[in-house]
Amino acid sequence: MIDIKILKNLYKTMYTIRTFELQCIKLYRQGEIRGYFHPYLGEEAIAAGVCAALGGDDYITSTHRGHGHCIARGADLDRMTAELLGKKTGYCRGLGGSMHIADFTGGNLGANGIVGGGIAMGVGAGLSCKTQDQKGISVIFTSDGASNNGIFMESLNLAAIWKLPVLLVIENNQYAVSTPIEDSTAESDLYKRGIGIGVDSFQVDGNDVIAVYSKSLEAVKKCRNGQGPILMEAKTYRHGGHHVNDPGLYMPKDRLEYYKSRDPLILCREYLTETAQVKQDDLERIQQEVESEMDQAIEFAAKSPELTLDEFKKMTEVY
Amino acid sequence: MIDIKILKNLYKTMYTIRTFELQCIKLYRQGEIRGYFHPYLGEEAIAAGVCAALGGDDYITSTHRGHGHCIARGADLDRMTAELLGKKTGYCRGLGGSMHIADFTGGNLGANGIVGGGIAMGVGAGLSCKTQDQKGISVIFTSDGASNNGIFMESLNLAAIWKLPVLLVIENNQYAVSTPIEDSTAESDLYKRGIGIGVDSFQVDGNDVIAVYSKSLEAVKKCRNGQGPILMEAKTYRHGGHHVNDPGLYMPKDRLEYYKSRDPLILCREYLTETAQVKQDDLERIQQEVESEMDQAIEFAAKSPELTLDEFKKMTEVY
Amino acid sequence: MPGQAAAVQTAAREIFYREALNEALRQEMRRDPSVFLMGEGIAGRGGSYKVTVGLLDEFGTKRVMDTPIAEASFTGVGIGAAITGMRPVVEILFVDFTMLIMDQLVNQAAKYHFMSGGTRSVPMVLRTQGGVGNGLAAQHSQSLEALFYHIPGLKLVMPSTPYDAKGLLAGAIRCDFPVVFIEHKMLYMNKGYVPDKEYVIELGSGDIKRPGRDVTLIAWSNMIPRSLSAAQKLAGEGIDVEVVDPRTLVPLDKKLILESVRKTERVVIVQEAPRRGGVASDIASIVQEEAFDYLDAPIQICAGRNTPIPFNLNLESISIPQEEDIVQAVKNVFVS
Amino acid sequence: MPGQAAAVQTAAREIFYREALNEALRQEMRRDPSVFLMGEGIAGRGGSYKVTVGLLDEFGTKRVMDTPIAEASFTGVGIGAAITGMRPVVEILFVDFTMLIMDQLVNQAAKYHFMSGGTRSVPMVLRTQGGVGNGLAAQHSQSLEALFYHIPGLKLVMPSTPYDAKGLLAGAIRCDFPVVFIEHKMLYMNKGYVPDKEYVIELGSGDIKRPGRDVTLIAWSNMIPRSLSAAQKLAGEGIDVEVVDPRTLVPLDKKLILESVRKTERVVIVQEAPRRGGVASDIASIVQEEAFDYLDAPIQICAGRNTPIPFNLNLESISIPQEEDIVQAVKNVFVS
Ligand SMILES: Cc1ncc(C[n+]2csc(CCOP(=O)(O)OP(=O)(O)O)c2C)c(N)n1
Ligand SMILES: Cc1ncc(C[n+]2csc(CCOP(=O)(O)OP(=O)(O)O)c2C)c(N)n1
Ligand SMILES: [Mg+2]
Ligand SMILES: [Mg+2]
Repeated sequence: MIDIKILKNLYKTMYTIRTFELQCIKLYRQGEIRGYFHPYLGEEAIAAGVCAALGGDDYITSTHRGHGHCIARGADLDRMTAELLGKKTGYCRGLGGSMHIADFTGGNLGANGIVGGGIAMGVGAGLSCKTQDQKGISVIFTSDGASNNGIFMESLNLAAIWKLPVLLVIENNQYAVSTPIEDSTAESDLYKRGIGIGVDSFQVDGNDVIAVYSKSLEAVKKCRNGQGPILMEAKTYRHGGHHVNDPGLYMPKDRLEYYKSRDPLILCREYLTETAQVKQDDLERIQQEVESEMDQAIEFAAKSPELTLDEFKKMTEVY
Repeated sequence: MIDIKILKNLYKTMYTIRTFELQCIKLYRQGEIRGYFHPYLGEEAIAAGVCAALGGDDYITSTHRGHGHCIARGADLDRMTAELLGKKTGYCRGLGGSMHIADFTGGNLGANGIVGGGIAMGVGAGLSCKTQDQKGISVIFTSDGASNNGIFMESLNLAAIWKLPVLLVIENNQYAVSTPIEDSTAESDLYKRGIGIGVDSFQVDGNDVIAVYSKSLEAVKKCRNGQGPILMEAKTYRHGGHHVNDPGLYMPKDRLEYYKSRDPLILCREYLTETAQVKQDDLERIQQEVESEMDQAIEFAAKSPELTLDEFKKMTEVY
Repeated sequence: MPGQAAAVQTAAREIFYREALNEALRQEMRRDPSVFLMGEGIAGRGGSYKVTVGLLDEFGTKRVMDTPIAEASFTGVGIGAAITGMRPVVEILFVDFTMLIMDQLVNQAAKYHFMSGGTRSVPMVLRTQGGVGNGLAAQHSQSLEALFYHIPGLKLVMPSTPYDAKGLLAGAIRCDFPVVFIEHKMLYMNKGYVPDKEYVIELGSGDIKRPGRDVTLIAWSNMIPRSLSAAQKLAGEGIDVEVVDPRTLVPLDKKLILESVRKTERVVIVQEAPRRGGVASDIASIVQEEAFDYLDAPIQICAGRNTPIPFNLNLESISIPQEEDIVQAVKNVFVS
Repeated sequence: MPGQAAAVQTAAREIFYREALNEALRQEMRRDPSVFLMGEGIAGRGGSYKVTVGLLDEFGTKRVMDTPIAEASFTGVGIGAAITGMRPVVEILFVDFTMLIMDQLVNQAAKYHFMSGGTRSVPMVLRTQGGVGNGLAAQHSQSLEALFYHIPGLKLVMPSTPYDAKGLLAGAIRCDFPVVFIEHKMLYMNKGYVPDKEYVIELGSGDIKRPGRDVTLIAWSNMIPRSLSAAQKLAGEGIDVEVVDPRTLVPLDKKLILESVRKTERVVIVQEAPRRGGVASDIASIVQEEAFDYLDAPIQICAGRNTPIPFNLNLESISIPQEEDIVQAVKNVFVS
């Protein structure tokens, strides 16, 4: 049985991601946030479960759907929100935005606007860990869509031949924008791709944070013991369209309903209250904490200045 | 039992490749042929066996080690030799050379200087066959080294989801220049990569032309029946260094000896004389035929003119 | 000259740039059964910018194909299909992602005709979309035409109006060589006159978007509407700007450009892409080489900054030429 | 100025360009344990052009790594390693193959510092090799520097001599930004003076390879030796050519170039790459913009043809500037 503090933290992380996304979507609709915004709604269990198994020396690389990973690695909501608003106090001083958010304190090397763009980079972080005898491992978050891009197999093969401490996580939400996985693969169990090149590979229920966490613990341990790389496919489903402006009408209603009934937050709450005997009150306290943190973050971000033209010029002189 | 005429032709094709390579290597050493030259020596059974299973409407794409494929698709030695000598009468008017030789009469869309460069193109030819209701299929020759490049898995996946009439042949000679396959893969049975993405995949002894031919017949039939794509891994070994100027000293002597003892021409000759009861004389007649054809080709090529500057300018105006 | 015809008839049928592209695709697909489309989300969804809407219904899944996120390979598939008798129009969602297909474009498509001794060519159109707009940040805002421009064997088209978009896309599809066709994300919703009927603009013919006497302003893609506004403003200040739109950068209508330069004797080139190593520099180098004695002042290049594009909207807008920058650049050629 | 120092001491220790590169790698690997090498066949085999010979023995497999043929991913690995504290020197066998890594270079490495708000950078060197030589044909003979030149965030170095090769490679390795370092296949066996001792040439400093009064000739990489021969020939005909080698194209030593131009008032730029959209055009655009009033004649660009490189040796050689073409180009600036 998992420690109760850990369980609560898993819930808190997921609730934070949920809250952050919902609040920021509001800001987006108000025109405060611009550009692309790909919500992590419905997939929270993956980032939360995987990152709970990590330590402070570990690296992650993230995707275009990266807010969840960033939060799960302990990012400061103030600076995240500020980044989404394009402010100087943001993680990237407002130059990156949602698709490029990075948080080096959390070992988060960044979201990526290129599907599959962070995979090789993550293998490189794993190489640093191994050859510089750093203590960490490298976790690469990636997606079903990215697994069809050449860089996926290339990179995993490099990690395999060099036996790097790398955990590659496919967030298989079964869609690339509107293209269902059945149209982009002939074998939709994506972990099998790892087996074909000699990588220890498995699948997990990506809506079940307890399962993700437990499997991640094992995988991370193996990576630390030099038994990496490992490929983990987490099956899940988006709670809506591809990005904020996509109504996602192509998603069959019944499947969406099914997955919403298996909302990772609901499943976790059930587990916490029923199996782990956590009190409803405790959970509500967590939720309130998160909500007020988020309110503060929005205030902080709104009040923050933008990078000035002079500062911008100074920073970019070097190019 | 395979028809005796086919058997003899298999031998003839292999002997032609062998002869062409040996004669052209001489020309290379005399300084008549320049640029890169990657001999197909030791791998003749693959091109010969696969192409014997093809028909006139079929396409192939080839590699940097492409003379064998070109010959096995029935290319004219005159024009091949002329191309290697950079002459106007060559298949590419002397502009392509060894690494870019193409022969459209033989459905050969070309050798390629980029490792893996012809794979996607070959899938495209397969797409033409399917959507234009052409009768052909597309055979892609590729290599162990290319299978580590992203384009390999990307392309095979496309062929798989679109169910294209594509036969992808990996010529696994266990080296990429000096890098042994053990250093570039964690799973050196490369056909398993196909299984991971839902492609019908198998391995064959690439030095046994009878085996290659038989397996190819089946695979080609499946492709024609809409059961493609198919991945065939043919294991083999080079008879020398990577290119003409590479002594290949890194190749362990005993392994090289082993593979030379299994020289595809020797194995085939044994099969022909012992199992198929072909007379030694018949084989010798074939060899003489080939040799005189090659002598003529060299003469033709040597006598041929080069493209003039004016012709060159005229052709390239369009760029 | 089609551009002038267009100007006359602006009162007539006006449609969006994206609709004009759609019409061109439909026109060519009806005409020639070997034309087909490939790309991400272009079939049922009709494409991220709605350019391919309705084509699946008319032409079916064999001719309007959705692809996985596998840009390099599906571009290569297009090349192979083109060599074997088809006319693919391959869509890459953002020009930024063409960086994934450079080997296929540069080493395969561009060189195929040449390497095969002129025997076969690759009649493929690579449709893509670029430029700055709405905070899409560094990996979704680039203007990368200079990279294609430099590669012998590629044609390069960048239409600025709905009229040109339709005619040039048809021209690109009929071209026997690989064409990189770059649309601009901020132009899709621009409206303009487009004839209902079939027409084709041949690659290599530029267009005078605004005749003028005092200075030749060369621009393309989304810098055309911006330059036209600047020209209007300058007209109020007594400077009569001739706005030349090459429309296709390869082949480049040098004749049109040089004629204008010989008339005005002053040149401004406006480019959204970063200044360093852009197409503007090359056009400048041609003009100074071929019309040196006509030039009264140095050619002014008004271009994007040498930085990636920032997410922040204010900084984004100062990263590329705005109307006032263009006005200033034009004034500069009269100062020196 | 190191180039002049070099000229004085040519009698001293002479080594090959490829050996000079090897010395730089060894020097930097000894100095800084975070420097490591990756590439195809660079370890045991010592690289296709023997640049990395002996380094495996001294530094072991952790620091001299052979890779599969997986250019995009191992470049990405280099980027990730660079961000997390290492200094990778990644080798791509031919610049032609960099087309496979453009996404990693352009969208990741070049933009990382910027997109992270200046927080982290990518101190990686991408060593590669380009240019025409010995019939390697269209996919192994390109000069693609213009593509990197245009991308903000990349540095670009193209040494022409053994002396520069050593100093600049050391400078590139110490640079905190991604550097594309392009060697030339025909220079590896050139010999020249190279000090035994450690030295570093900072990126951004050009070099006068031959002082002269009459005309400024700007060239780089393998066009330097060829231009120097041409200059010598021209000296016999009374034309005193100043040969300026920027050595690094980004950053570009504009000051050195403009000083020379203001002195000679005539400019020839020699480039092996195709004429259209090359770096020469950009340098010309800068010169005409910043030294317009000094120019007595149009800037002459002597460049490669706008075609892929043919296999046939005679056609290969007419595809890029030869000594006589350079001589002619210089004479042209005195005619008009
Ligand atoms: C290389 C590349 N191609 C296309 C895109 C456009 N795009 C952005 S997200 C997306 C779908 C991604 O699907 P998937 O990889 O499964 O991730 P998900 O959005 O489902 O999390 C696409 C096609 C891109 N950003 N990068
Ligand atoms: C993309 C690319 N990378 C590197 C090379 C240089 N190169 C030419 S052949 C070769 C080895 C190829 O090995 P393999 O793919 O197994 O084919 P083989 O030579 O064994 O037939 C290499 C690395 C290339 N031509 N293209
Ligand atoms: Mg998905
Ligand atoms: Mg091999």
